[in-house]
Amino acid sequence: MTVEDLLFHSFAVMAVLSALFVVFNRNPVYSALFLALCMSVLGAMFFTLNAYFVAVAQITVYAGAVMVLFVMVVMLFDLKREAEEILKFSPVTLAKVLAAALLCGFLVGTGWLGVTAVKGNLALHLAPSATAADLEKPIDGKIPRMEEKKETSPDEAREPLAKVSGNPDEDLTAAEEARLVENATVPESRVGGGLEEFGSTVTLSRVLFSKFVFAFEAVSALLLVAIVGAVALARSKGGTHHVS
Amino acid sequence: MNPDLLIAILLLSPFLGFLINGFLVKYNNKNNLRAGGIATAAAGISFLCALILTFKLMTMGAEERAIHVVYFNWLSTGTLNVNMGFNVDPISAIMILIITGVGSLIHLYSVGYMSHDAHPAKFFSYLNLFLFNMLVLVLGDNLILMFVGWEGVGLCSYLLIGFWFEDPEKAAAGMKAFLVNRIGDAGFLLGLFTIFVTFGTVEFTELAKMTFSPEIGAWGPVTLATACLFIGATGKSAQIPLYVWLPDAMAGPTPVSALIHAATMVTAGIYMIVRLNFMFVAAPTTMHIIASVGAATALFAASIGLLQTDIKKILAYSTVSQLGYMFLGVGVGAFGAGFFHLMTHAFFKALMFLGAGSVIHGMGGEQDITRMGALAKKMPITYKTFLFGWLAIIGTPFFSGFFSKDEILWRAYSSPLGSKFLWIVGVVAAGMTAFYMTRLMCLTFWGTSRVDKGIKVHEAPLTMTAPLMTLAVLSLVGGWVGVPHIFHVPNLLEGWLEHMVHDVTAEGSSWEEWMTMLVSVAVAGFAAFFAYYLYALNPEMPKTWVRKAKGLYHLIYNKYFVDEIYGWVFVRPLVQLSRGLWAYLDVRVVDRTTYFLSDLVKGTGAGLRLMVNGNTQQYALYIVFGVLVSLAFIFAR
Amino acid sequence: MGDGLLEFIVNTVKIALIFFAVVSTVPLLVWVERRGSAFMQNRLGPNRVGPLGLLQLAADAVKFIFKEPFVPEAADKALYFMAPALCLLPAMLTFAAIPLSTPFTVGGHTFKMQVTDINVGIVYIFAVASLGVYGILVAGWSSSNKYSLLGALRASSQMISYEVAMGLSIIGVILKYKTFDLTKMIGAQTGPFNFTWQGHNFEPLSWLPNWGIFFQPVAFILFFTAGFAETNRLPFDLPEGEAELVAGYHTEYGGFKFNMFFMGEYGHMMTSAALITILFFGGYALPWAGGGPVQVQEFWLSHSTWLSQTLSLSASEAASVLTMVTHLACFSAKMGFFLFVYIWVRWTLPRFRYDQLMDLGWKTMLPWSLANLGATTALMFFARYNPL
Amino acid sequence: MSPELARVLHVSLNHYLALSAILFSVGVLGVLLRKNAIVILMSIELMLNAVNLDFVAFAKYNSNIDGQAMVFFVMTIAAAEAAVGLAIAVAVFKRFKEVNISYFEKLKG
Repeated sequence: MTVEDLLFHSFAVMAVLSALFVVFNRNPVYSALFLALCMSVLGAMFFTLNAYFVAVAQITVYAGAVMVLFVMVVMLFDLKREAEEILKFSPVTLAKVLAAALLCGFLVGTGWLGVTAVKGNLALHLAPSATAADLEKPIDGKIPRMEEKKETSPDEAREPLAKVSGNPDEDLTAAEEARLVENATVPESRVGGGLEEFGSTVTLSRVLFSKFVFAFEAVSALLLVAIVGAVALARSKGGTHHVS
Repeated sequence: MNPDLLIAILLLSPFLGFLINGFLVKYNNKNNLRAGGIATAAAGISFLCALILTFKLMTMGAEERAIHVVYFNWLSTGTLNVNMGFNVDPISAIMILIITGVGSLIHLYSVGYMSHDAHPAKFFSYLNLFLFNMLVLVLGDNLILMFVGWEGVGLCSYLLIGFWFEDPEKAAAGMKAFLVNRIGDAGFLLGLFTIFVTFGTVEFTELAKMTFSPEIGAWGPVTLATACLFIGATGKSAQIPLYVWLPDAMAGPTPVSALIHAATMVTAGIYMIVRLNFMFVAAPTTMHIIASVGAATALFAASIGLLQTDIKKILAYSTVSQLGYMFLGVGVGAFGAGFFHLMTHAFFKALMFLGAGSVIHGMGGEQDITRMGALAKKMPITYKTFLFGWLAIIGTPFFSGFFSKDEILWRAYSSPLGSKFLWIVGVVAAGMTAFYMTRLMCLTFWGTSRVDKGIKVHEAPLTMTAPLMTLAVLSLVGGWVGVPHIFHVPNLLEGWLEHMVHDVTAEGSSWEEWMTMLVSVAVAGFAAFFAYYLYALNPEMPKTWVRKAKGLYHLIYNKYFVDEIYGWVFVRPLVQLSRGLWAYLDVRVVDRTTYFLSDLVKGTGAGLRLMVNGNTQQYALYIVFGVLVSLAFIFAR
Repeated sequence: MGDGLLEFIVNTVKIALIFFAVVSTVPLLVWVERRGSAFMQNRLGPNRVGPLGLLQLAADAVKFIFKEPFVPEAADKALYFMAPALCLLPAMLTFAAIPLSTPFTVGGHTFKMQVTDINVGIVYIFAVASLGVYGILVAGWSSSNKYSLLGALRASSQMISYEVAMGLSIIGVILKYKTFDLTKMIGAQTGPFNFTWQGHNFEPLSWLPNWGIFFQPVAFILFFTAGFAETNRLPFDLPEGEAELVAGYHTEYGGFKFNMFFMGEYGHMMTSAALITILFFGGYALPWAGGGPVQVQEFWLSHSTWLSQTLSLSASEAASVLTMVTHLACFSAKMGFFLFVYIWVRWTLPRFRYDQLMDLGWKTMLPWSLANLGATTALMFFARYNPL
Repeated sequence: MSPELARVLHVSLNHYLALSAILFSVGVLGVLLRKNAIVILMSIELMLNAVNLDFVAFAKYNSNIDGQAMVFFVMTIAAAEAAVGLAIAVAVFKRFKEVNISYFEKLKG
């Protein structure tokens, strides 16, 4: 139980709670505010994931702009507390709740098993979770593949690649090179903790303006279109201030 | 100028003319001079290109006389690989000269002829389209492309025959032509398939490279292919049994009859056979069939022609019989001769059609020769030019028709594929030709005038007479390129074609050739004089004869009731059968099945419609269900 | 773990310090504002309580605390109480990222004069500042008073509009320094005025400090102006334009809650002043100090024996401490100046009309910032690549 | 604490995935249950955020920066979607003085 874990769990609890409030609070204003809170918490979580710029962008764009928009709209409409129950009992409601619950279960399940099912995924062995504390422990076969993964010391971790082809070291470095070339990450990023340079704005922007430059442009065009569309939709005949 | 550009212009200028007149149809209909000018210019341009190309060919050595251009790969599926390629060689060179040359003359003529018509632009656009398709037909370097042109000219002929479609008869005539042609085209396609399956290619040059050993027996692949192709030819070139459409095709405007149904399109069959001569010589059976069909058609059509009274009908039947001659020629392995006759016939028959056209024009639409007579004074130019045509077709020595016809007859007599019998048939047909042509002359230009008082006969304008004169000259000198050897002057045409066509060498001494020539000339001369005696000197005699032999007269006058027979044997049963199918099979089985299916679909839709009730959140729920199912699938694996 | 614990404690202390620093600067500023305004308007201002009326601040504080905390009947209680905190929080958080001075070392431990050294500092500040809108919106809405709501909407829309221009103007500066890190920015502004063109370094006016304002004058003007709008101060204090809306979004607030809004506003003011200092005026770096902090460190190394003896520190540690103090003083001086400018402007310029405000924001400042951005990009491009 | 608990609590990629899964499902629930169009939009934003979390987590644990790049695109799309969605909501509000999702049934063809 390290500081990171503590942070994660507290953040997680906050995020989930605020999300639940968003959905189950009958007052739209509260929903919006809680959503802003949830987003900010996620932004903080991004900081712990070394995604500094993304985190900041998350807070600026979502919490700072989008949600403000929501809040303003809600306040302008002056939407009061909704009269009808959110969870009034009916078969349809039941079906909806069940569906959502099932979805959650499935997603979590696929999350736990699916990740480990990914073949040749170096990340599993690089994950900082493989600390000595866990390595001593005996394994109960709860989630076998996870356990395997946890057992492997960094050297064994190379095995999957080694299996693929001959000499582990060379191949690993080769794969390394390949990954670095296409991901513009720096070698330290391999070693669990030392992600200082990784996720820095430079690397991010490099990839954003080289590999994804077309997507970038396309999205900007989309944004423009959305703005024009929004204005066209929202304004009423007699100018923007006249309410028909 | 490099050849591929030339050929492109040659092909595309008529097409462009078609587009212009086609898109500006409303605008150009008001002014037939504009429309005609555009069309004629287009034709003229491509004629110039044709001339240049021919000169290019002449400058080349005799062996490699061919310009082959490939623009792009048109379609390639599996082993079939068709290029958009065009091939100018001696054969197609002559063809394009005829097509564009005679074509542009006829365009010029039409400017005058259609002056009173309401839709000149439509007419000229069709005419240009026809030129384009015909050029594609003759220039295409493979069978597929040729077939495209083949269909294209069929379409244009349909459109032009039914040009005055307000008159149901004419529309029907167009349809008849189209349908009859379809039968032939089916044969053509079968032949095409056979060739492709057998030799794996449809390129003429590829096929020419192969060596064909003459096939004995009926059902060798080559025989089959050539036979099928010949069926196509009978359709397009109006041979027995598919000739019936051509006489009706005279419903179209006269220039059309001249261009399409005398000079160019109907000769497509001959052209195709000449083009593939190397293959046809390898199939003796087919050659026999062709020769006999040709001879039979020549005789049969000529005999019908004897008693027709519609000037265009007479010319139509004469065309059929002349085409029969050509087939007789190629049938006995005299491809050169057949092709030669094609050329000369193009000249004089076009001339005569145009002359007839100007007569009709002058007579204000009158076509019955029994209502004419003594027009020589009224329209001198037409008369003089028509005279040239007459002399040429009856085979007056040193006129174009004389050389080509006698070449064919001599080959029919002498070639190993031919026989005395075929020759006799040919001679008799020649005699008949002479007879009915002279009859036409007598009743139209000579004798006493039987013209109604109301009709104001006038000579045609210059735009119409100029082409007449040009063609008159051509039908005189046109034959001098193929003078037989016995005159000891070089036979230019033979030399021009020698590397392209492989004639079956005729054996026979020169006195035999003199003899045949004299015989045919004598027969023709006698027949002509007889006709002149009957119809010019004492016109009462034919009537008495008709009274004597009524049955025969009616039989021939009604064209041996061929159309009626076809109607009874093929058309009616077909109509009955299809009516029965409609009444029982279609209504009872097909319709019910489809109704059932549609009801099924409707019912399901009505059921599912309840799901789509506009409640967006329910839609979202469906999405979630979908996701769940797919996740479950992943999970289960 | 020992280190971890120490770090934890140190950070806590830092946070507390910064908070109290800001909070306790506010009364001082208030005093300056009142005295300054009086001075400008040629009157005396508060001068009874204590010397120069300084104790007036304490009196105000007491008054604020002991006022009766009333709540409007129709108000949404929870949000009504949350709003002031929401308003104060971002101000504090932004201030947490500002490097006040060079780090110093005591007992082998190095302490940064900054709560957290975020390597995207400037962007972080913007992000957090953009959260300031919530406080105002919530305050305006929760107190269920139409003037409050109108004020809140005005405030938020105004802040959003000016954030755009502000951010764009900053981008030019970021391009110049090629970093988001405020400390690095300050480092880039040390030494005399110089620039690199086509690989050659030029130093035309060696007596000028190497400050951002000389490279980005337009950006400075834009940022400075936008700063007023961001802090809702005159001439852009439309949200609390007492003429039309009683007091804007905090009409219904009294006592300490109002005070918190007040602090929030001043906190914003201090942050923007600090930012101006850092971005355009070399931050804590002493001007004309040659190589900047390093130079100062060397100077103190030779002049810090007295301190090292009194506190029994190693020479280098003492030097670092003194360096820190020097730079802190320098920073405070610069920042103080800009705070004064804020007050000065408030008592000098009249208030805008709302449409004028929006026009200024969207039709004047946005285009100018865009133009500035384009020009900067072009200049930097040609500074590096020779098109010829 | 017991070693199992320690291991389960020890943060790894899976934890992030689980968290984002939960958030996502909550968003779905909101979309399914709420009648207020604006709140539904909020729920959609929530789902998008869950996805963002996934992206960033993957980016870190695969040490592949592309994930973070993706987040930007998601954000942009989310912003555009919010703008248009709210505009529609405004239009609906002007018409019905309420933004109940059931009014969208009127769009049914």
